[in-house]
Amino acid sequence: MYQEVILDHYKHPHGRGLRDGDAEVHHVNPTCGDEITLRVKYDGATVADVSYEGQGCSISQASASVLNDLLVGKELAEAQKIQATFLELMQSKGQIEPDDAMEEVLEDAVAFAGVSKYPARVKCALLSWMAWKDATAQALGDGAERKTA
Amino acid sequence: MYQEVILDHYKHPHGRGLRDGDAEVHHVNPTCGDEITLRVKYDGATVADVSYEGQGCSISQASASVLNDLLVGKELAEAQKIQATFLELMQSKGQIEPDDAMEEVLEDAVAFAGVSKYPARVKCALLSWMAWKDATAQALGDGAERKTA
Amino acid sequence: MTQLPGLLDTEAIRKDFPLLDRVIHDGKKIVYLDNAATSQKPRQVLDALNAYYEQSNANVHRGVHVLAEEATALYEGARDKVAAFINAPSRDEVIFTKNASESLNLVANMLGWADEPYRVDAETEIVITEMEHHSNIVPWQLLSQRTGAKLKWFGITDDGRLDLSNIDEIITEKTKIVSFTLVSNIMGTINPVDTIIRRAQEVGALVCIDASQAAPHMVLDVQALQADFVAFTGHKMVGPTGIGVLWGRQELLEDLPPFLGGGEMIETVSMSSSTYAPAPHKFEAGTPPIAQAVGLGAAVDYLTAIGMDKIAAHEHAITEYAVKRLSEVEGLRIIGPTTAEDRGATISFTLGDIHPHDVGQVLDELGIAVRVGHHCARPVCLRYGIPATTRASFYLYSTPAEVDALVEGLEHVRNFFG
Amino acid sequence: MTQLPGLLDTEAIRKDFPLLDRVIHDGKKIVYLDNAATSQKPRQVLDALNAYYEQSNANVHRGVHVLAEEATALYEGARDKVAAFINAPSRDEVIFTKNASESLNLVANMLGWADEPYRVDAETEIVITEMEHHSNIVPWQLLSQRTGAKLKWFGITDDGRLDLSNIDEIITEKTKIVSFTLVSNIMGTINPVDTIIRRAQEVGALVCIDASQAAPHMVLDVQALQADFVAFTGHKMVGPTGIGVLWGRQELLEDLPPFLGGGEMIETVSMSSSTYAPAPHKFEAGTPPIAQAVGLGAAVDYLTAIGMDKIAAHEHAITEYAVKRLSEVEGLRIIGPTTAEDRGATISFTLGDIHPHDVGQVLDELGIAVRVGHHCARPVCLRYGIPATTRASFYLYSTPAEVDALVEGLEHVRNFFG
Ligand SMILES: Cc1ncc(COP(=O)(O)O)c(C=O)c1O
Ligand SMILES: Cc1ncc(COP(=O)(O)O)c(C=O)c1O
Repeated sequence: MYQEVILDHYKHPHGRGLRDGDAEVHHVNPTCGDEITLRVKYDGATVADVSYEGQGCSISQASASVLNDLLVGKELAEAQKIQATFLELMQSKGQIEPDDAMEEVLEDAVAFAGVSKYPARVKCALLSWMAWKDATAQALGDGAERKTA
Repeated sequence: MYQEVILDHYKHPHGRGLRDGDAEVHHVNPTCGDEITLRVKYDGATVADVSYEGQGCSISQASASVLNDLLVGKELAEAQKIQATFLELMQSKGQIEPDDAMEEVLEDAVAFAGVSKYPARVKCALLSWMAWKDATAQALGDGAERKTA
Repeated sequence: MTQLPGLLDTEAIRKDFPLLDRVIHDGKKIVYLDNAATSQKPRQVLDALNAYYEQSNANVHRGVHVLAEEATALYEGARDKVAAFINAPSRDEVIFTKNASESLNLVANMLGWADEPYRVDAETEIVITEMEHHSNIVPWQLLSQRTGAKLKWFGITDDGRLDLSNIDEIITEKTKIVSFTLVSNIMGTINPVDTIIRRAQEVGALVCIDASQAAPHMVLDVQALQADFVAFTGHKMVGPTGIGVLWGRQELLEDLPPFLGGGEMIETVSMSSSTYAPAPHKFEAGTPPIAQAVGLGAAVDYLTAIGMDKIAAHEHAITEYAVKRLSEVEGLRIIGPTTAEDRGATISFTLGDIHPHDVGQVLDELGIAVRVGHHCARPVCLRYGIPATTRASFYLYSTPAEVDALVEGLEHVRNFFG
Repeated sequence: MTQLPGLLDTEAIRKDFPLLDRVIHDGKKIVYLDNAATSQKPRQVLDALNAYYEQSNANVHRGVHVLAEEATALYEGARDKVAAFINAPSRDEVIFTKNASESLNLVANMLGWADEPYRVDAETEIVITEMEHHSNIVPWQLLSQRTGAKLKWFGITDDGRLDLSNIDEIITEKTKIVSFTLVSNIMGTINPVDTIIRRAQEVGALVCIDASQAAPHMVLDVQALQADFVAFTGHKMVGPTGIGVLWGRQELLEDLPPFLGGGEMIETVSMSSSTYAPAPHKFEAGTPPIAQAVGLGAAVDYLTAIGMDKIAAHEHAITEYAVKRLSEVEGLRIIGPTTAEDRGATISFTLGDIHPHDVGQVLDELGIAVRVGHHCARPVCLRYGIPATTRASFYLYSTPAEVDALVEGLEHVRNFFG
């Protein structure tokens, strides 16, 4: 499961650190103690920034870094599509072999396909993504869905 | 376990029926519903009578009949010895093969040796004997032990 | 050999059950008619247990090593199987316990510690029936003693049915919970769930169904039943000992407080306070009966492959035959329904004046295993003024020849003590 | 191969445990170092389970047929074995539960519903420690919430020992019960029972010992311990899942009220009231984990044949070696006692900044099974300000070569994430 890409993001996280934002959330995975504090900044419907601080395993750290790469600069609708696709992949229990279409959407994040085979680690990979969804709902109000999975 | 002797006592119980006594007890085996009402009459230290009424299985009924045979007319000390010997036999889990000495004490009651192999039935065989012990303690006061096993 | 319509291929089925080849008392092959007490286990269930222990044994949840992942998948997979078996709307509604008794105590305790609107207290009433197994009586007596709630019950008619004539007085606006058995473990009676549930819903009472004698023998569909809780036990349905099930409606399980506290049932713990995991884990404290759940999953697979409707039909045919044959035995009186209508394959009876202990013992000497006593349903014996009954209970592997053996055995008993 | 004084003949012992031959991840033989979570099972225990199900399976007690007699003798025979294993004064003091968690909840609930002088209520105090498994925390938190009793606890020192410096303020005249673990499941610490018991006896408090991590690994003598209750669990001591034990002093078990109600635990039942059987049956509602008790009996036979003192010596040698080797790993910090004195063969550690999940996962890929997380002892992690630990735990079949494999694996982990 430790793809080179994942290790790279873990060792050299992108966009780490807390910067100015419209909303901040703090998410915890109680079973393993992984934590993340995440802020989103919107410029209209564009994801202007996603900044974060956290502690946890390589999977949760790398996943936050990948998220930053993928979502910053995207339109909200596009970002939500990426989030949904990542969620789908992670919940696939190793059953989805990412195809070209998925790779186009997820880029580096397809490296997490292997993680989906490990139920205990799926939550780690999703931590920052759930935090982003939640923060977005707070920043933009009820227009974006609020529910976290 | 159904020795001819046991069946005989069951079909033709000796001394059954309630007669005049010094003390009366009512014992129940809650797990199977066997019941006995038993009275003892003493003439000094001599067991003058043991009378009883009850309902229950052949083992509990035959055992009361055998008790009546064995104990009526005996001196208390002798009767207690018989009771103790019967108790020992019944708690032997089929490990005691009654010898001549035991047969001399227990007479017909050695037929119950086979019952001791069946834990669920030992209580049936002992019901009247425990009742007798209890009634005797009541009739004679603390001189005879009170504890029932 | 007697052929009845609806019988299963018992010759094939019996090959799966090693114990049915057991020989006792110098060469007598066992005739096992004590299925209401516990069932025998097929090779498939034993294989599942052995495979679990030999290849995948580990503690479940929270582990990242292969064995822990496998054990968790097997354990949670068993939950999926049980959920499908009872047609549960969600797998999260299936709680594993150690037996049906724990399941029923769990319901009683959840309601005792609940907040409104569920809370059972001195102002409220609990309803059970005179036909219950002690495991569906004592928990409610304890709850009633400890909360002051009033315990009420339905009586039984002369022919072994629930007497619902006064249902509106028994189930009232004060009733918080109605708990009753779907099938009587002593008389085999199948109870009219609909009538009771309709009245309970009218007054807003919760309904708990003891399906211990139903789950092994018929299609059990918790959605069709419309109850709030359904309890049953693994060992009676070709599963291992040490595992029971409580199904409960999700909203209730979310709202109700936990019962046993410990590992696995928490979300987060500090010395001063804890929060709880969502159901079903909230109600599963400590290392669960992992191997036993896996075994129950295999049991459910086994029963499903044969088909619960086919098993029910088989048992109905056997019951019809047994009721007919038994009523030919002189002095035999069936305690409970005397026809095969609305009854399961559990038949209690008395035989003249002969005490059930003697009946059972002599049958045993012939190799026939029946149960004697009050069958943990003493109020039924009290109701009929008898100390005990002899009970023969059949299952998917029972044959008409075994009914014949029982009837012959009873004739022998009559002669022996006659 | 490394030879240490006091080692058992692990080559012979390992042949008894089928799972230890398990091969994972393309040909890596498993190195099972998750024994504090659960132990593997020897062939002898699996054989006992199979023999029970294939030859003697029946419901226990009250039956007059051969199978019921056999099953009862096997089940009650297991009680005799467990009683002998812990040197209980009487077999009737041994209660079978489903796991240690149920045993601990049983104690908490007995005391909550008890009459004086045992009753825990708003005027009284409960004492535990910061080192407990959640299963010895949450039941007492629940009891405290439900009765108003105050919950107090002993803290932990920097080197993983109980801080008893303020024992006289923690255990006071108000204390009704002191419940603590004999061996920590996260740090391996062996606690000073005598000191705590002496103080508890001074103030007349009852003492409950959680021996879940002790019973598998050392001689456990309940008379020598002088506690009032001792709880442990079968699956950690080469027994099956689904079975636990509570030992309690006879007078207490006689005086204290029942917890779960149902079949088997009664003396007589009528609709309006019931009386209870004497202990241990009073506390065993419903069909017990029969096969699992039989399996635990076989486990106890297995351990006894090897000798608990020999097992303790073996584990001590392994621990000494492991502590030494682990401290050679750069960046590794042991959480808990850093020598082999007064500690068991369970060693928790952190490795630099590498998250335990990553440590565990990479070890798993090498075939090494350790546990990572808070090990159901989250207050210990909070105490040391860490989210989780990696825990390696050894048992009678563990070898120095497995310690070496772990150390090599950790070097690999360091390089991998370095
Ligand atoms: C110290 C300690 N206490 C209690 C328990 C709970 O045991 P079980 O999960 O079998 O109930 C455990 C193990 O999980 C333990 O290590
Ligand atoms: C109707 C009924 N309810 C409850 C039980 C209790 O089941 P268990 O003994 O497995 O807890 C039984 C069986 O013993 C039963 O027949």
